[in-house]
Amino acid sequence: MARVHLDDVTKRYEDIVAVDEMNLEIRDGEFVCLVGPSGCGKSTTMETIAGLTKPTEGTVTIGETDVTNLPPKDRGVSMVFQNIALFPHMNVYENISFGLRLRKFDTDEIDRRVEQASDVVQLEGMLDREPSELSGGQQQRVAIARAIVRKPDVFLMDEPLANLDAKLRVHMRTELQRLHKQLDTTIIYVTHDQAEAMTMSDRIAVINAGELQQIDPPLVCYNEPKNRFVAGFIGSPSMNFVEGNLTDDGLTTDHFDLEFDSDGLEPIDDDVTMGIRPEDISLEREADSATSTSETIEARTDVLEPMGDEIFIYLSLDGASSEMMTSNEASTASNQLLMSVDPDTEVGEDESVSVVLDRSKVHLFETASGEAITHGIADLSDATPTASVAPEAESGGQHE
Amino acid sequence: MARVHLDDVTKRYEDIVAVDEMNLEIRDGEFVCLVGPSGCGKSTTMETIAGLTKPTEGTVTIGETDVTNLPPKDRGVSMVFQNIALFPHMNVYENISFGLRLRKFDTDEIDRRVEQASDVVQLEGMLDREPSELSGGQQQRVAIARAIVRKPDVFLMDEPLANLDAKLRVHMRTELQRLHKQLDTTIIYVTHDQAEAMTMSDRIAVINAGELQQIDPPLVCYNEPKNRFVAGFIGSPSMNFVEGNLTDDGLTTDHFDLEFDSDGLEPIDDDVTMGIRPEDISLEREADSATSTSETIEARTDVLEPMGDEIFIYLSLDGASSEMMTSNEASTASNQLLMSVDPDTEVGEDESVSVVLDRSKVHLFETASGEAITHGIADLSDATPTASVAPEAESGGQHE
Amino acid sequence: MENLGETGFAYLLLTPVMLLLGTIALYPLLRTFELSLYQNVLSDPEFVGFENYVQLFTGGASPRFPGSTTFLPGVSTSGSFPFVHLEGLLRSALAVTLLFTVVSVFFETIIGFGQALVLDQDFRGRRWVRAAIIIPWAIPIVIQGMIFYLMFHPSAGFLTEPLANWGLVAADNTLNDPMSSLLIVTVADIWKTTAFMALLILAGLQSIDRSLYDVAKVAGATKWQQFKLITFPLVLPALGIAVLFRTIDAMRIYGLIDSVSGCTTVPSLSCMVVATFNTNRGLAAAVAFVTAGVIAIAVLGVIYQQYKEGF
Amino acid sequence: IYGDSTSEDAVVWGIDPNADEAVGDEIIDLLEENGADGIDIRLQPGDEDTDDRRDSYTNLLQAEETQPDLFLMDNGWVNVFIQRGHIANLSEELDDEDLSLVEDEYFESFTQTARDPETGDLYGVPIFPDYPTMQYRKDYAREAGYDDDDFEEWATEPMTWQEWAELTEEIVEASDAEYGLATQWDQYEGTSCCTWNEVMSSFGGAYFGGREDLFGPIGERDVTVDEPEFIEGLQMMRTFVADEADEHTLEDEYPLGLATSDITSWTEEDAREAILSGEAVMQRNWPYAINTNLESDEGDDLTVDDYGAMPMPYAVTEDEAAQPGTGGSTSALGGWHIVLNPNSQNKEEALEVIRATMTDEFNLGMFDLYGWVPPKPALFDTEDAESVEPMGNYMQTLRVAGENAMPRPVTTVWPDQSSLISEEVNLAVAGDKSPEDAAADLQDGLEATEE
Amino acid sequence: MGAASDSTQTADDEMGPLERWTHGVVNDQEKRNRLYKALFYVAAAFFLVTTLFPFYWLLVLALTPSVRQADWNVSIPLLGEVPFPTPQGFNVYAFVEVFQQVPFHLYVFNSFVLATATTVIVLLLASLAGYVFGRLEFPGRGLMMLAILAVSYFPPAAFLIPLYDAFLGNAVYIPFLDIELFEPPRLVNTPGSMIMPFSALFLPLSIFILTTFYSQIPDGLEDAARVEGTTRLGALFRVIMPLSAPGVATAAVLTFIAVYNEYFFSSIMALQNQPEQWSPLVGGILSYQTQYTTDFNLMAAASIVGVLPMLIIVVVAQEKIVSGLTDGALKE
Ligand SMILES: Nc1ncnc2c1ncn2[C@@H]1O[C@H](COP(=O)(O)OP(=O)(O)OP(=O)(O)O)[C@@H](O)[C@H]1O
Ligand SMILES: Nc1ncnc2c1ncn2[C@@H]1O[C@H](COP(=O)(O)OP(=O)(O)OP(=O)(O)O)[C@@H](O)[C@H]1O
Ligand SMILES: [Mg+2]
Ligand SMILES: [Mg+2]
Repeated sequence: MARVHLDDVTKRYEDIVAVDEMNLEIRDGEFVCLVGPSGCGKSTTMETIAGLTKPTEGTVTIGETDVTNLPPKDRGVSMVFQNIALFPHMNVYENISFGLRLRKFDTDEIDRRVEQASDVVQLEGMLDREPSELSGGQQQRVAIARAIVRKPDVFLMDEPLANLDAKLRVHMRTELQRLHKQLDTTIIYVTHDQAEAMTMSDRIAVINAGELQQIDPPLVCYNEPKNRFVAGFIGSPSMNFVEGNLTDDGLTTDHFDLEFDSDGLEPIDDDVTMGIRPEDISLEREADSATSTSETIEARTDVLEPMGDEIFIYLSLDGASSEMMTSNEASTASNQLLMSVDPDTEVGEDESVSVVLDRSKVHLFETASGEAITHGIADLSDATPTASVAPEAESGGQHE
Repeated sequence: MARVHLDDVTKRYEDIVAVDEMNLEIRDGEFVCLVGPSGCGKSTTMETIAGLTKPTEGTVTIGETDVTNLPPKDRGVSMVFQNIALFPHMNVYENISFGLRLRKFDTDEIDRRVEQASDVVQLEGMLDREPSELSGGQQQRVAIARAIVRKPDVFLMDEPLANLDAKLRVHMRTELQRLHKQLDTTIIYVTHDQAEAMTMSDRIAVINAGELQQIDPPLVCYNEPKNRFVAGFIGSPSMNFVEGNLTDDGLTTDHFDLEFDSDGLEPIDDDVTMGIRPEDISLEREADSATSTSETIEARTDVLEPMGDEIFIYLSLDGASSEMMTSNEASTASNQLLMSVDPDTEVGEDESVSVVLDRSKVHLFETASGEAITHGIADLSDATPTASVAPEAESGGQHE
Repeated sequence: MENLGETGFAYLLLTPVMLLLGTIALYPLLRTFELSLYQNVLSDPEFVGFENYVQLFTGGASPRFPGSTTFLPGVSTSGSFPFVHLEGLLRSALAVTLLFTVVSVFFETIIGFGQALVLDQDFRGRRWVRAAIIIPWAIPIVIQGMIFYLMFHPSAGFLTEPLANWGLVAADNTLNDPMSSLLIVTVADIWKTTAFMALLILAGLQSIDRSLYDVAKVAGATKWQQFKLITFPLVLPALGIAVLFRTIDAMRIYGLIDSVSGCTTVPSLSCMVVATFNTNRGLAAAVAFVTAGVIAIAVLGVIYQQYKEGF
Repeated sequence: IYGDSTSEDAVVWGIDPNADEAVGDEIIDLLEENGADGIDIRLQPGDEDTDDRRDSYTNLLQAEETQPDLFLMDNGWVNVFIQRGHIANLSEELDDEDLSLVEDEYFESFTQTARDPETGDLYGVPIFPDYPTMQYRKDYAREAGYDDDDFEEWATEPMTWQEWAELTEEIVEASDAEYGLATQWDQYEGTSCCTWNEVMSSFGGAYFGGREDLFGPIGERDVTVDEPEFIEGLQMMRTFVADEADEHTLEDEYPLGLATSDITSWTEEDAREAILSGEAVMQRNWPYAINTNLESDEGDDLTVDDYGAMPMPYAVTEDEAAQPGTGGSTSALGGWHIVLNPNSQNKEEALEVIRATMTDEFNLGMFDLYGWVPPKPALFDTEDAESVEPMGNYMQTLRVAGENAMPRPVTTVWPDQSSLISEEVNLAVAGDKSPEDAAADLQDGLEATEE
Repeated sequence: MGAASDSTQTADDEMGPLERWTHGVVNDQEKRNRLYKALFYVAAAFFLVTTLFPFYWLLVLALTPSVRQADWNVSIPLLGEVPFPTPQGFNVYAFVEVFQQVPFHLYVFNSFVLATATTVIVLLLASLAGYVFGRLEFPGRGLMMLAILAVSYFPPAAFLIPLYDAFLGNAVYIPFLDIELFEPPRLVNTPGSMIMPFSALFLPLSIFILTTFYSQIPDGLEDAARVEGTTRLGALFRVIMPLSAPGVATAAVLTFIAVYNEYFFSSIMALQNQPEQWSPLVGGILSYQTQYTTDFNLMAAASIVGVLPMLIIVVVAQEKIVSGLTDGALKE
């Protein structure tokens, strides 16, 4: 029930800038996920909002009040801490009811609320256990219950579900969403789980090295990442990147070319990086004719990783299967592509395959700055694709 | 480099049985993931192997030695703890090198190994920070580095990647796999991340309420779950379950029937539950003719959840969109199905659709015991499917 | 109140402490310091500046100390090695105080640590053992003094003879013999105040996060290594406090000496303060300040250690 | 909670704890019988250690406490309290009648210690003078063949130390006694003011060159400690204590081991009990010890027949004495006065109590009860005193002792000097230091205090 | 050394018994555990004997009617006469007599009031200071800690006279200037005149103890409490203090006992050794020692009686406070 606004917030620890001139406007009732690499400043941002850390510079506003100098208790926020931080000297009931008891709720109300909250997190019957007698996930659930029991204006949740199993996590997600709707609270949520960020949030804020990269609805971040960092960070497995040069006729890389009309694009120079998500690459033979497929690219399959509901295929563009190749690493090397296919697709390891890209899903970024140039080249192309591929170039391509 | 064998291990805390007659045989050099709901006894199992907890009953064998009464230090194991537990009075370097210093490695060797390990977890340049100056993810990485630096026979890792972002997690997975190959160690790994379990492990051990449910290679667990618990637990989003009755001609549910020859099946009674994964349901109009599709089922789309690389569609079988419907909950209600489709599929909310199931992916379980009866009814059916559906039955179906 | 900022908040919280210490400690100390600049305070006060201090260090004050005691040991230089000789060490308040402090604090630390380790274990009857180990600390000094005084009392005691046979104490006039008395006082002090150490160290031990031991065990630490690498460094702050305050306390020893043997036999610094109090109040005040100075120097090391640990 | 103390109206008298324990109730009775009836009198025992008692009285009076109303004060301290204005001027408080009684009837020299030296005003009324004697076990002496005739002679004729030592040795050998002499030789005031002072004087020695200079002026008198007579006295005492002869003992003149070496940590009560229990033949002690030992039902249930007293032995006569006014049998002059708290809320009653203490009946009664020697020469010499049981039997000895009393040299620096003296003297006798060194060190130390 | 007996004979043939035993200890976990156990019990027993022996001696003294005549030797076969005190007689009457002479209950009451009040004040103030020094960063921190510590450098006598003067009701002057500040009320013979100096003098120790312990509580817990709605002070009393229970209890016990045993100030501030003047228990005991210096059995009996309340506190309260609260300590 309150807008949260960070205005030019910077937090510096001696030599480290944990948060760097962050401007973040979170609307009343919004559900925003903060994502970003480990150590990028998410927790610090949360602490700044909660009032646990005074920003070195900048102001924090909650609702209409400048709370920069207000103590946490007067900010109307509740928080789930990344490190859980249960009070070891209180049992589960006391932990959950702590905030209510501070506010002198009457016992019946406290009991009712604690019961409700412990139902939500499925901790019934554990109310009189000590924290040391709980499993990791159970502890985390207590922490969540402690936060939700108070029904504040703003929820801050720092990886609240990290220790829960998939099933429970799904359940908790649902409950949090339900809570969000019921209470109409503003929720700021840190997660490393892409699915969580995608399904729960109204908007995702991507942070890198203390700087806000993009804040947009999940699908916008997914489909129209503002820069290469966001593109690579959102989506799992990660987007494939191939470096190349922009010509008037399209893109040239060491291993293949893409033709399109680059007139409308205005990169600072010709060095561009192409990005394509694994699911936007398909085997030529299975390609959906409806989508605007690109030129055919010849490659060899390297490792196959069956995931149950899909299979990851690691493609080597130069035909060489890199020594000591480990699956998840593939997408980071410039001469390799990762694609995902249906689980029943019949393909073996070390086979020659022809693949095509979905031209509407091809992203281009300035190599130097990482800024996005365009998302989708389908509309740029003047004609249907013609095969003009340069398969199996020598080795090369080790640009970094 | 050592086999780990739990023989009838039980661990009881006062009134709670944390581990219940666990028999677990982990082969030399194997990578096994323990998965299971929060509080099911995974951490306790790990502690029993490490020697931090004496089993109430049963024996633990590592290599050829009965280690039940051996102290942890003589078991040749190293462990990443779920609660991280860094030494607060040591900086990162000292934390990582702790085990080596105990063993009086010489300084050069220690330096070399610490550098190597900190490279693996990407902590370069943070070696002289204090734990309190690290972010949650950074702390976890220190904990991992502390474990891997020692190169023991058996690695125990209790949710080592829970606090890491997707990208780093992928990286760490790779590194752990590389380590596994290089050192040929036995790794026992607790995770809540399905992708982790699926991609990394040789076998997955599914635990529920202290009891081992199934231990098998990932795809076996995924495709041939031993019981309804495993079926529901493995895979995200979870498998859909619909209760019904087994007749001679197949399966009858409140909303649809499936025809097949049930002669060969031997359930204890006629109450069976059908299970089908979201990705094994497809729109009739898009169904791949190659797969053996089932009878058509009429349904209404309810909520659509675009995930970027796929869309989750919540189907309501009885046409009623349940009030306060929240997406992730759908798959648990018997009158609803969750399906996943390609992101470019054109389908709106609240539309009538016809869907088909992949008969080869239909699972049947005894409702009472949850035991699996069969996986795939394609081979059982005597003929090609004929539509004999009972679409839009009244309401009903609220069996639980 | 909380938006004062860290510094303002800190000073606000310290106000009551500072008020109390200001009135009850600082004010009297200033008055006493003033006193130390006078002589003949009781009969006919005369401002003499730092004369009292000068006399302390030049030996001029010794006649006003009880008996033959002095502040500094006598120093003589002679040809034989080591060329500088200290004389009358056991007559010197400074030397006796330092000697007593070093020996008693050393043994108290060692034994106290041992006791704390024992008490940190879980075993049946622990509460009784704990009570037994702590109870000497609960003994008033006058009783403690009496216990040891009577052990060596010529007519009531039983220890003089056997200990004299071992050459530990003088056989005759034991409690008037400086060496024997110092030994007895030291042992009595160790007996009593070891509990102080044990209690503080025990508290430190109990505050250690038990999961750290799990980590250490799996990392391969033996019991000794767990102690050296986890237990010891983590109780070090508590141990430091204990040693710091024991050192300070030991350097102010008075009551025990007074009740076991007497200030002329075992002349500690505090003894000199009390002994000159009713005769030479200015000198007493000066000795008090010098004592504080000596203590400040003596605990520098410990303070530095604590400072590094982050106080 | 302690607001309304019931003892507010009572007259409280701060008194010696041993006396209180032994005869506290009787003292009150005695006071009441002699004019203080109707007054609620309470005795408040102080520390046994007189120095501590003095310190606590100093605090009380400095704090202007209203109680105790009366104090029993050592003649050695009264002067200090007078100087500080801490005690009431009885010349103003008492009637002329009472004042002249003090003037006329009391031992004047003793009363003098209760007067302001400058104005001559009276601040305390003497309760009892105290003269130590050498007390001995007649029963043991009889075993050595001595009889009442001998005892009678000993009672008034001082012996030389040599004679006395031989005699004592003889008795020890003839009896169950373990050793001959019990005395006080701890490091405390009693050794410097009294026990050693007596021995030193009997050897013709003095701290500050004879009687004249006892009370100063400080700095203008000689310190006469490093002198042959002083050293010889120490050597004699050392000989008594030593087990074996060495260069510091005078084994040719005096027997070795006549005293127990324990005396180096003994004070009055230790010695008293030693003779009571039959360990020792002789003890040097104050008169109270006679009374207490004879009344005691502990130890060897002693009677007058078993217990004698003699004046302190001596080494040289007054004529031979090196320091003027010393030599011959010497008893340290002790004694106590009663003084009034100027802040007392019950002054009238308190003065009544003082008056009661001035009655002959009280003086004799206390002599009887506890051996407090009457402060009036008239009582001292009368039949009345001699008829008191058991103390009357020792009157002759006490008189001799009183005639040979030696005051302690109390000046403002005496406390410093006292502890120095007792330490050196104790160490010398205990054998921890040679008498020569002790005397030399003491000479230096005392000179430094005299500056 | 019977531990060696169950090791197999063949392998151990060349080794001496000690070597064999060491070998066993080094290699056999069970034996090692047994060794630890044994060492542990030896240590515990040693500590017990050494701490308790003086009390035994006290008891012997109290029960022996005539200490002076006692013979402390006992004969032990082989060793002959060994000096070891045993009660010579059994005079329980000493304990009765002690009570007849001194109103112990009043003294004990005084001591409890003084000790409790001081402990409460000290814990409160030291908690504030400990929080500030342990958990806040601010300029002047080190210096102020040193200043507080410096208070404890001075012999108590250095404080005595000015305080005594002031508590007598004499005017307080600015040092060196002779300017009269005000005239305080007369506090001698009241609890205030003792509690105030005790609090000031015992404060530094508690501040340092609590600083140490408070600084070790993870920030996260305080953060959690603050977000939940406490002020920083609220977090101090609700979270930090309970979590530092061992330290707080230790500070409390040390302060309480120190006050209970204090005599230097109380003997001056309670002008006479009377329970009505708030003289503490030590005063009561001391009145035995100082008044009747040779009644050893009475002295000993008085001491035992005086120690008993402490013993009860130590046994009951100590256990309750320290281990009762340590359940909350940072054990996982
Ligand atoms: N010390 C203890 N005392 C009592 N019960 C305990 C204790 N430790 C664990 N338990 C209980 O034992 C069960 C198993 O705990 P365990 O920590 O093994 O779970 P887990 O599988 O690791 O769960 P999670 O995924 O949440 O970490 C839980 O129900 C837990 O509450
Ligand atoms: N007290 C501190 N002192 C110094 N540096 C700190 C401190 N706290 C955090 N940092 C640093 O600030 C940066 C941001 O930390 P923060 O905890 O906000 O990261 P995060 O985004 O939450 O990371 P994670 O996902 O790993 O939890 C990190 O590099 C961290 O090392
Ligand atoms: Mg974080
Ligand atoms: Mg766990």
